[in-house]
Amino acid sequence: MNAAPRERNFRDEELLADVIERLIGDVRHVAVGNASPIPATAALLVRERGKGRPYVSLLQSRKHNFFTDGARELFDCAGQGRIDVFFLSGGQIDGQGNVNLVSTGDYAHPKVRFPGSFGSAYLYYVVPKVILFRTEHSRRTLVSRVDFISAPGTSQANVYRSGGPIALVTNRCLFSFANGRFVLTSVHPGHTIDEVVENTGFDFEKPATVPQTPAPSSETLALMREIVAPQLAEVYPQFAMQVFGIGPAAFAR
Amino acid sequence: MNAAPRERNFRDEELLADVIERLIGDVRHVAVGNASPIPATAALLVRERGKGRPYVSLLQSRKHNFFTDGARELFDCAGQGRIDVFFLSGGQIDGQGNVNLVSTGDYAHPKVRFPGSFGSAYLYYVVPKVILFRTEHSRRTLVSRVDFISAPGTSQANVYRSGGPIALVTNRCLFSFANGRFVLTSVHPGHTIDEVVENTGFDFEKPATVPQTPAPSSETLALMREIVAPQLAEVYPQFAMQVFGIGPAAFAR
Amino acid sequence: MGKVVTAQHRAIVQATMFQLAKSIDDAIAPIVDGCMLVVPREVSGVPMAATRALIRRGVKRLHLVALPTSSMQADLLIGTGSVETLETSAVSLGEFGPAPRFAAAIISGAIKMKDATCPALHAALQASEKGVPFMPLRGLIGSDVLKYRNDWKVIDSPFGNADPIVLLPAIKPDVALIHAPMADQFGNLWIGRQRELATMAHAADKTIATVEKIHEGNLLDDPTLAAGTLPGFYIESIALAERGAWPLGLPDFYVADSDHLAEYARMAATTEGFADYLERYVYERRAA
Amino acid sequence: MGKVVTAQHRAIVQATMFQLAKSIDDAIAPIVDGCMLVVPREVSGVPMAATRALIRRGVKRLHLVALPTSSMQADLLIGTGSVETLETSAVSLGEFGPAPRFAAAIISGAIKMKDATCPALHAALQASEKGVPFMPLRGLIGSDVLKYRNDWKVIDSPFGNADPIVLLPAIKPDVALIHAPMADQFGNLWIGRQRELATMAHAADKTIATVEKIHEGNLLDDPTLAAGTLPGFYIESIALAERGAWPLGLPDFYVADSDHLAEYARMAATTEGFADYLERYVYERRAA
Repeated sequence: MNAAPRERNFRDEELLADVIERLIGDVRHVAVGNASPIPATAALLVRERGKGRPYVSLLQSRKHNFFTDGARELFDCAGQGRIDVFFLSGGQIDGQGNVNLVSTGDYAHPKVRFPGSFGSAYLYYVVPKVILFRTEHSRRTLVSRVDFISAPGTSQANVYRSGGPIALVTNRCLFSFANGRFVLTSVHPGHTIDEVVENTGFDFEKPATVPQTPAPSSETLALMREIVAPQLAEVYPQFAMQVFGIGPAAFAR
Repeated sequence: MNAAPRERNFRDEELLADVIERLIGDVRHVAVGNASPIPATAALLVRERGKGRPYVSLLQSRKHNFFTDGARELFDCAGQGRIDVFFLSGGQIDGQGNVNLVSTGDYAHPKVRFPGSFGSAYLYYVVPKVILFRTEHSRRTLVSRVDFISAPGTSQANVYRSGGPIALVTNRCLFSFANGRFVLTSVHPGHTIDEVVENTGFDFEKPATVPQTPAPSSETLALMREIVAPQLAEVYPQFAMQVFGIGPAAFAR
Repeated sequence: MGKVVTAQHRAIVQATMFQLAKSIDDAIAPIVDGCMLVVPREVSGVPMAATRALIRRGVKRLHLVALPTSSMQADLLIGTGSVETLETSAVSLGEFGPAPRFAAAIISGAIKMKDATCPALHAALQASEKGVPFMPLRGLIGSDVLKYRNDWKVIDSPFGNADPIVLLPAIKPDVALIHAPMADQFGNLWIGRQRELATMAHAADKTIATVEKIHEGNLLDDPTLAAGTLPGFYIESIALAERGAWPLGLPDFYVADSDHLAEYARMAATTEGFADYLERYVYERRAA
Repeated sequence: MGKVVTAQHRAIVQATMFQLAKSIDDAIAPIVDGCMLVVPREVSGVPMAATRALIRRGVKRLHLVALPTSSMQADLLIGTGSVETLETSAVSLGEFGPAPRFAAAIISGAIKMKDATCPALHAALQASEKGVPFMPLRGLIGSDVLKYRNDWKVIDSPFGNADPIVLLPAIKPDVALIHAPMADQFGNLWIGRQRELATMAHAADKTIATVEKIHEGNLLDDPTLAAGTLPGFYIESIALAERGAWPLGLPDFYVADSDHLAEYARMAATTEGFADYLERYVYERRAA
């Protein structure tokens, strides 16, 4: 990969997609949920580079969706071990990797209600690489302890679990997840370690030196903008327009 | 129904189909297995009279088969309570209504091996009206105790069971089944009670008077021969030819 | 007696077995107050016209099961006070934001919420499809979704060694309400890839459908169409409803009306705005 | 770097992702001695050409699962000594009589038989499809099918009151071998209504298919065809095999060769006749 130019010639979303692309690695099938345009960008980027590998299933797409057995097939497929990578966000995420997609406050009398757990209480257990992402990195979202565990970051040894979180990508940094804890892995250009500490509600491991997240290469940016972005417009029209300036016309491409 | 003519103007298969037609009654869905041309005749006859009701699913047919969810749908459908009538035969049938489709002698070292239990170990429990039929009425087939219970005639009170046998139709007579026992209900024209007793390996109830099975009416015979038989030719070509003289040409009808 | 029905006549009598409903209102009559109603997710053919008809009729106390999630349909039914219990994995307007009436009803305690997770709902419907009292499912253990569902049980798998697994009780809806591209006059319904609609129909006691159009001939006669067809013996009633999913889309046929959904999100954000929305788009039958 | 892949180029690189096998022999290479192989019932597309190729290759010690029954395919594999364990609900030649090699092998004890009942096999495959260790099933209690299956367990349903129910352990085949009307160059397979083929593919580690023809274009692009399509990510290899189900039929495409099946029934009735049959129709590749 070429060195990135020193001046900032990319948008935050492009940086995050580039980070996620590297996390995906060499796999066979990546599934992307409904409200995940940045992970979708990353997955399509991996597929471009892999000459068609991996399968990328964008769950709300028709063109990028290979499922023909109804809405249950994603979950069955994951249960079979055929989904290698999935993405989860959360109203709250805590330092143990627990995610909350339900509500804050007492469950019986909540303060804020989120949409609900979707498939997290299953997929988090059975997809080998679950990548957490949250573009709002704050003490409101990254908390010491979630108010409701939609899906736990780790499980007891005798609980069947073939998957779980491997990383958390935010607008400020990348954490990796191992042994039940987050480790600060890199800080994005324009952000600092102190800022990450200040805005994170949970404790995390901080190595002696924390590198800066590399900027996307010009080749990556070109691929993303010219090849991937038009493919996003079907499922994420607003995102494709705002980030890449791609209007509905590109859809037909 | 008109009285049958005194002279015998029908074949055994037509009599048996007529008997089975009455057993089917007014229902919503009748399913007919692979090797059951006489029950298929009866079911199609009921459908003709019912102006399209009930649904008749001939499992090996394309034209008379409404299932689109694969081979499991019949069983799922029966589990849902949507199959009202099914037919079973058996290498052996005993006086408790147990059927044996597996083997004679010791299971580990059998004397004769039959094809296997098919769906009997499930359907016998969940289809409200299972009609047993066996065109060979002998002490070899109707036995005191089957060597292998593919499916039991009755179950203990706490075993989930919404279905079971209601009758046994043979080439000699009709038995009804109630309270765990067969009752001789009618003897077919040309056969006698003594002959039934002599050729039956199990005990059964014998009312003081046992009527003769009524012969099929001329209207029934006409319907069977002119309307039903051509529909049978797709699935049971040999039967349609032998019993009704219907060749493959009628298939296109 | 010798007079027998001709083959031509046969086709006619078979056709009379199933009757298309005269109206959406007629079709939805079996959805009575207090019943358990299952509806599909937002990309599977949501019967929005039928939903508006239900609201106009004033349906009450529904136990609404959204398989496995819902968007505007659940929000509307909740906002109109039609729902007593909601069982689903999420309600959201997607890129148009949170589902405002859903969130408000949870905060105020106006509905009883049974939070689930998508595969659990699929499995619980499949239990009814298979006529079994429960289905096992991996995951869930350690989740608060399980903690608050005292109708879900954890057993030690008899095939494992200290291997806990969750058993989910079967969900057996009284009615499945769906919208599909087409039906034929025999009551067969073409659902294509949306096979959760088949599971819903198999699991439910009765299935009611609205469709975009009536297919001439029998859908089961063509092997290619038959592969995506739900056979008529699962179907209670069918009514024609062109653009019956509007303002949601019907995949492969028409896309969602984004402008209208944005308008809904804006209006439904307040009680007053929601009342205006109903007046304008539901009770006025403008879109029915 | 500014040089980017064109949209046209994209179509080409995607096409290279899946490679059709050069021959049936190549396609069936993953079916190794001792593996668990699942095959479909006689009306669902039985890969007979591939079965003959397996026999010519001398496959041994198969754990053959016939979902839920079999006819000539199981009989052939048993007669050639390729099967160690057979798990199915019935083997029969239908109107051509009993399956002679099957019956002989049971009587002589040459194979280990795991007698099942149709819905139990479907449910056990669905357990693997859903990634659960077992599936519950009604019926069975009091049947000798259950009595002789010590791998099946009876539990007291935690949702009932002294309500016994059978749990069936998941069947997870190494390979599913099927025959279908068509595939495309992306590895997608059109299976139509034979949805047990989908369950087999979902449950098995690898799926191998033979097909009548290669469809131009992508089967998933057409919503009507897509409804009957098994997506390529389940598929390990595909080989072209015209009339690949012969002498059995392929529903909606061609009927069974009754004369040949009658001949098989007659010849396979004796060991010598069966050997002659193999010589003439299997080893000679006359029909391969």
